[in-house]
Amino acid sequence: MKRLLTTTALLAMISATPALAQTELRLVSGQEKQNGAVLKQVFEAFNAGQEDVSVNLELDNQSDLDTTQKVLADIVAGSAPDAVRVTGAVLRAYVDSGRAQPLDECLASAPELAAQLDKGLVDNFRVDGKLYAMPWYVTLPALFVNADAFVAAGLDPQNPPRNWSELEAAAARLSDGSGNRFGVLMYMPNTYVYESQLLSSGGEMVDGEGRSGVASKASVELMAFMRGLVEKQQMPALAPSTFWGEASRMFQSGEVAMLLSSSSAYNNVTSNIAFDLAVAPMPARDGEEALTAASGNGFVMLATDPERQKATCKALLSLVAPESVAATVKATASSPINVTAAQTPELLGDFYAENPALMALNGQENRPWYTLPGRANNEFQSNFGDIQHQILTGAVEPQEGMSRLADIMNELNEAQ
Amino acid sequence: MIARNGSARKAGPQGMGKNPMPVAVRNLTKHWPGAERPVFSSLDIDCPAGGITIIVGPSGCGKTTLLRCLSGLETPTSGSILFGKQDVTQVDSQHRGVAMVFQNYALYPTKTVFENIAFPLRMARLDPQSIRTRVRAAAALTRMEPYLDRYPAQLSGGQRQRVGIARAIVRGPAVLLMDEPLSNLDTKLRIEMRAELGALQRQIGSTTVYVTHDQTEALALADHLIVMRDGRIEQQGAPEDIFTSPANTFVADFLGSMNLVDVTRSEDRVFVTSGAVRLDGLPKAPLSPMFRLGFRAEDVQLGPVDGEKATLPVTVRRSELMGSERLVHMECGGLALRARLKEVVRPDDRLELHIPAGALHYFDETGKRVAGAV
Amino acid sequence: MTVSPAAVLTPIPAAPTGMGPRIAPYLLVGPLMLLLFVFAILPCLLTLLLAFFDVDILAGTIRFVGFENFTRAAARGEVLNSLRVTFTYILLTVPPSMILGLLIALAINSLRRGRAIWQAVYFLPVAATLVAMSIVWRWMFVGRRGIVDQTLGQMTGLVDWLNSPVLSLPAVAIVGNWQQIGFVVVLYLAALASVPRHQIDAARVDGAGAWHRFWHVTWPAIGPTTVFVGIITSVNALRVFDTVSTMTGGGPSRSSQTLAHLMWERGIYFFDIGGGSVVTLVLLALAIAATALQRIMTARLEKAGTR
Amino acid sequence: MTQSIDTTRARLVAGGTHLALAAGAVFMLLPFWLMLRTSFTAPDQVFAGNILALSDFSLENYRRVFAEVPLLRYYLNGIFVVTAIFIGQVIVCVPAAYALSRLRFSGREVGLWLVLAAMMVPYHATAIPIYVLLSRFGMINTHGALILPFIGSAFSVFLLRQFFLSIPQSVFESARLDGASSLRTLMHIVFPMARPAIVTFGILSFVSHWNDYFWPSFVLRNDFAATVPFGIVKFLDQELGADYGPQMAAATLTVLPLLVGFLIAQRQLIAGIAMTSGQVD
Repeated sequence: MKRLLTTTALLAMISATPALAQTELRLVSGQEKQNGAVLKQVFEAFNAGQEDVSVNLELDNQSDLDTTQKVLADIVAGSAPDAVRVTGAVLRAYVDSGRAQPLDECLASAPELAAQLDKGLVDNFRVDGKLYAMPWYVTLPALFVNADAFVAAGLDPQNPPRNWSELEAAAARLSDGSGNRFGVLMYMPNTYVYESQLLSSGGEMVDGEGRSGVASKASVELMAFMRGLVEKQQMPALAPSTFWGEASRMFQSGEVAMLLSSSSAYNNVTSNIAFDLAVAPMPARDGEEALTAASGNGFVMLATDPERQKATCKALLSLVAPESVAATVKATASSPINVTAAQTPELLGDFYAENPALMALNGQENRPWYTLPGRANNEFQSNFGDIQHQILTGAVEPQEGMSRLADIMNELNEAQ
Repeated sequence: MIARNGSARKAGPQGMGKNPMPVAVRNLTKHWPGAERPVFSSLDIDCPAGGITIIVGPSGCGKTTLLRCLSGLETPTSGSILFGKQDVTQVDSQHRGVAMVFQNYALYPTKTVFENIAFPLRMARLDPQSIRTRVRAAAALTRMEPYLDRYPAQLSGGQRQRVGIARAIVRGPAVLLMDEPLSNLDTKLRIEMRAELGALQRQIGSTTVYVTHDQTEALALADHLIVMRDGRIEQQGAPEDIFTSPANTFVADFLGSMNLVDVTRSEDRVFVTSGAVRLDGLPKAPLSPMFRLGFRAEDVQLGPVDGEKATLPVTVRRSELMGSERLVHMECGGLALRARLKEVVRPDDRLELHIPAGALHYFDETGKRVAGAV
Repeated sequence: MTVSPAAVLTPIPAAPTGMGPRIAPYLLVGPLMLLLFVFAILPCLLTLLLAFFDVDILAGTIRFVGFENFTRAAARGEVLNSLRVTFTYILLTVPPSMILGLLIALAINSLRRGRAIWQAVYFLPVAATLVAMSIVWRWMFVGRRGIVDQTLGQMTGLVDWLNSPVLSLPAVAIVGNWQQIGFVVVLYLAALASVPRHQIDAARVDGAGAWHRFWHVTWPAIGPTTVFVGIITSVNALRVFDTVSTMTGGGPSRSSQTLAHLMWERGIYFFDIGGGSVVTLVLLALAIAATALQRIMTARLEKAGTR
Repeated sequence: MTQSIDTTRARLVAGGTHLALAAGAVFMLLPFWLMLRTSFTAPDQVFAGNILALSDFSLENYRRVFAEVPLLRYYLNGIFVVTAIFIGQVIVCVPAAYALSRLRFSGREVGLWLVLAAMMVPYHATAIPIYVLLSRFGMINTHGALILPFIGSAFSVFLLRQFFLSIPQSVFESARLDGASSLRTLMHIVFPMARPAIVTFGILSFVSHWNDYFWPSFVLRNDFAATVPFGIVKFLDQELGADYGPQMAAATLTVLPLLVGFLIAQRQLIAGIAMTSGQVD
């Protein structure tokens, strides 16, 4: 008995020893091109600012999905990272599997900081009321406008369209009608823009009972509106697979005059164009208030050991510190999580004063981007992309296509 | 050729420093798994020590497989192989003391002639000095000394086979195996190399087993001749004996293409079976009602013949000049016959052929030689 | 004074051999088999096994579901679609690569000058980085502005390839051909170089026309290469993924989704490991069938080779 | 008279052949021209004007590649990885191919099937299990992860086997009768003879692993062991579209060493594929 006690004491001492030394955390993030530099800057500052935790940031320039794959393999191999950066597209997968560790306590441990955060934006990272990802930034839809093309078409770039009729009218003047120049591109192969439009038309992704709302009247009319633009050669119908490369290319090369995308595309677009750019909030259906889907970018904590969780929490909190948020917003044109940062002149105040358009973007009413639970979201998004493309190219009628999508959505939801 | 080489002539007693041993095969059978028939079965062969044993037969008769069993490259299904008194059936080929010359030379393309010849010595971990001495000796015997630095691709076919032979003899093999070594060479070279090979073998004195499908090569080189067909031995013995008294029509035809005539005896007269042509003479002919008469083209005479003889009436069909004599194709009762004649004959000439009694061979209906008919 | 050469050649005993000839082959193939087992066979078996399970890697749960993955896959119909696409892709790449490759090789072989240059030109794509080249090609196929639409499209009316359910697979196949033709050309050039010159000359003397010379002399001589090329190109076609992924992502609406891509989409993109394993199973069955076919086709050639 | 007609005809035929080959060459080379053209065009001009013509020469893309990508490290990693794979393949595949084609032993047929089947397996199918395995041995993000899975190359074995089958069996039998064990036959006969085939699969192996992106991107976490195609993907963004200029510059820098190498080694490659064993009949 005595021996057992001694042994336990020894063990306790040994296991306590590492806590005295520095805890090294492994954090993983993809999309290096989009936000790697600022992330590195944030954690370098964190590492320099204290001694007991050191963040080892692994960046790669792959899609979040590829990064998730690696994390999955790491989990199988028993070497999961302490935290991984995710977008809304994969957050549910982590949450529903029970891997994502809640961060409410973590946030509560820094009440001063927590008080500075934009409650609405932070809600983007909650599932069933619990915070499952440390918010880093949120992007909202933005209408990118080729100001030169506007001027050439006799339009005012400072007065971009605010609703569908204005959008269509502008698109008609910006298109050459022969399929070489298009007025607008207002969809994505995933539901991000679609959902924003749907919400702004009074529609819902799911109703109160969890049934799909994509076959609703509002949804079908939205699809019919977009298909009309395609038929009139005012909008190109891009295949889902080539969409991402093509959409930017067409806008950058002047083939599309208006691009409805995410504000995070801002820096990429501005660095590769030879014309003047204007930015505006998302146009909504006539007579409706714009309500957009928000794409959140945050860190899921995977660490399970309490000590490591504590260290991870400490590191993740540094993401929402005013200085970090200021740097992030400048690098990604996203919405500021930290209200204090937005109001402090030397952080973001002056920046917004110089870029009022970005400020306007951040003011859009928003809701978290709907994702299917568990592992189903990617399959749903992929089906959405295919069906949307079929509708736009005229292969399928809007009503028929959206009904089929609703069936698929319900089935996937049930299977989870 | 080698006989003209001064140093070679002084080689002295055959197989100097060696003690050649006989090679024997007892009740040997090789049956590929899954094959319908065995390649050969129950073979018994005796190859004289220090001599050349030639196994001859048409392709597919099993002679090459037999040779490969001797080399150890194939394992026989049953039976045993004896080198001298030692049973080597289960001995690995490296330890049998055999060397082999291949039809396609099987030289190492990335090595020089010197290294090709030296290879067996290097494998035996001989010292460099001995290797040089031996390679030079083997090259001298095969007249390849000037080419030691060349690569096989830079040599003619004959030269390549000399390298193959040099490589085979360099280790002083107790048993030398040759698998159609001259088949890939053109006619003139083949005759030349044949002579050389015979002389060379006498000098080195290894017991040699030589496989060929060429009967002239077999007759020219063999100390001991084995004729094979379909996995069976048709006849074995001294080449002269086999040539003069072939055991059956196959051997008779295979070695020196014998004219064969089916003959029917009715009462006191004999006819060519196919054409009812009456034959005169036929000394010592068997008394059976049906038998076969055989004679070689070179034994045919037109002029008067002393002593007992057989006579055949024939019609000339064609005549080919072959230097001092002609190969005449003729017909007798619908049968095609050949004769080597000095006389000039023309197509459609009707002639009487005479064959001396000593040149007549008789076989029974199954093709077996009729005893005592000589 | 001179020692007779024959006298020098006394018998020498063979050196003891280190390794028994019975174990040697196993020692030689052992490392390969071990590596193949660890890095190819075992993972495959594992994947196959998973076709009968519902695996949630994130949650760390695994549940035996019997044939449920199969019935679901059948209900979705995507495997059948991908089979059709894969076979179409094989048809669109194997015969064209082989025929064009042979024609180009014959053309280059018939020249006296400039052979090295043409050889290099046609081999270039083989050495190119496919990731980068797929991007370039995607760009060439881009609707309206791309080179293909501006040239070929103007002439034939076939435009916007990557966006078309009919033309997206041919577009991928064109890149597949572009990438591998150079390799086929080089293989055929090598084979043509070893066709016995005297046989062709003999045929020429016999008055055989170009076609007959090719059919009766050249074609039989390059037979083994044709089998080899057929295998390589078929293997490439069965495995095609990179170009599909970069150029069309299998779309639009799965019209260019090969089995390899479907396997990736199901197993990795949709986190449906069991469903992905079902596709892998189909793909492996195809691979084994192809292997059997090739063994039968080459059995004769090899029998000739072992003797 | 007929002679000169024949010569004229031959010249016409040769001219026509060159013309046809040139037409095909346009198809083969066009993507390379686009790559080069884009890499030398200023980023904001990439989509402007006629994409066939080089409108606006600029080294900006290369400057960015050199600034943002540790190219030297990538090149060294690439050379190291490719060389290690090649050496490993020679050590493992040559003996195995020799045994599988020229030695008789029970299980040979099974071995052959394994090789052929492994050759047909799409390697995306096996990626995750291999990843987990490598991870268990702590090899993720190491050079070993890029090398080990490719040493047992079924394709190399297949190629080498074809080569060995073209060499007469008698050469190997001869070696055996000359007293060489299987191992010494391998060292003294097989390796020297297989050199042309080794060069061939070496080049193919070099090309495919030098250019491979999928596997390195799967098992690497950072630049530590990264190979050259990483430079291309640094400028690729899934959602924002690619930065074509620097991407094409990186692609050019990836392909360039290979092209130069190919032009130098061309003759050897063709000779190797011809599988000439020097054994003339």
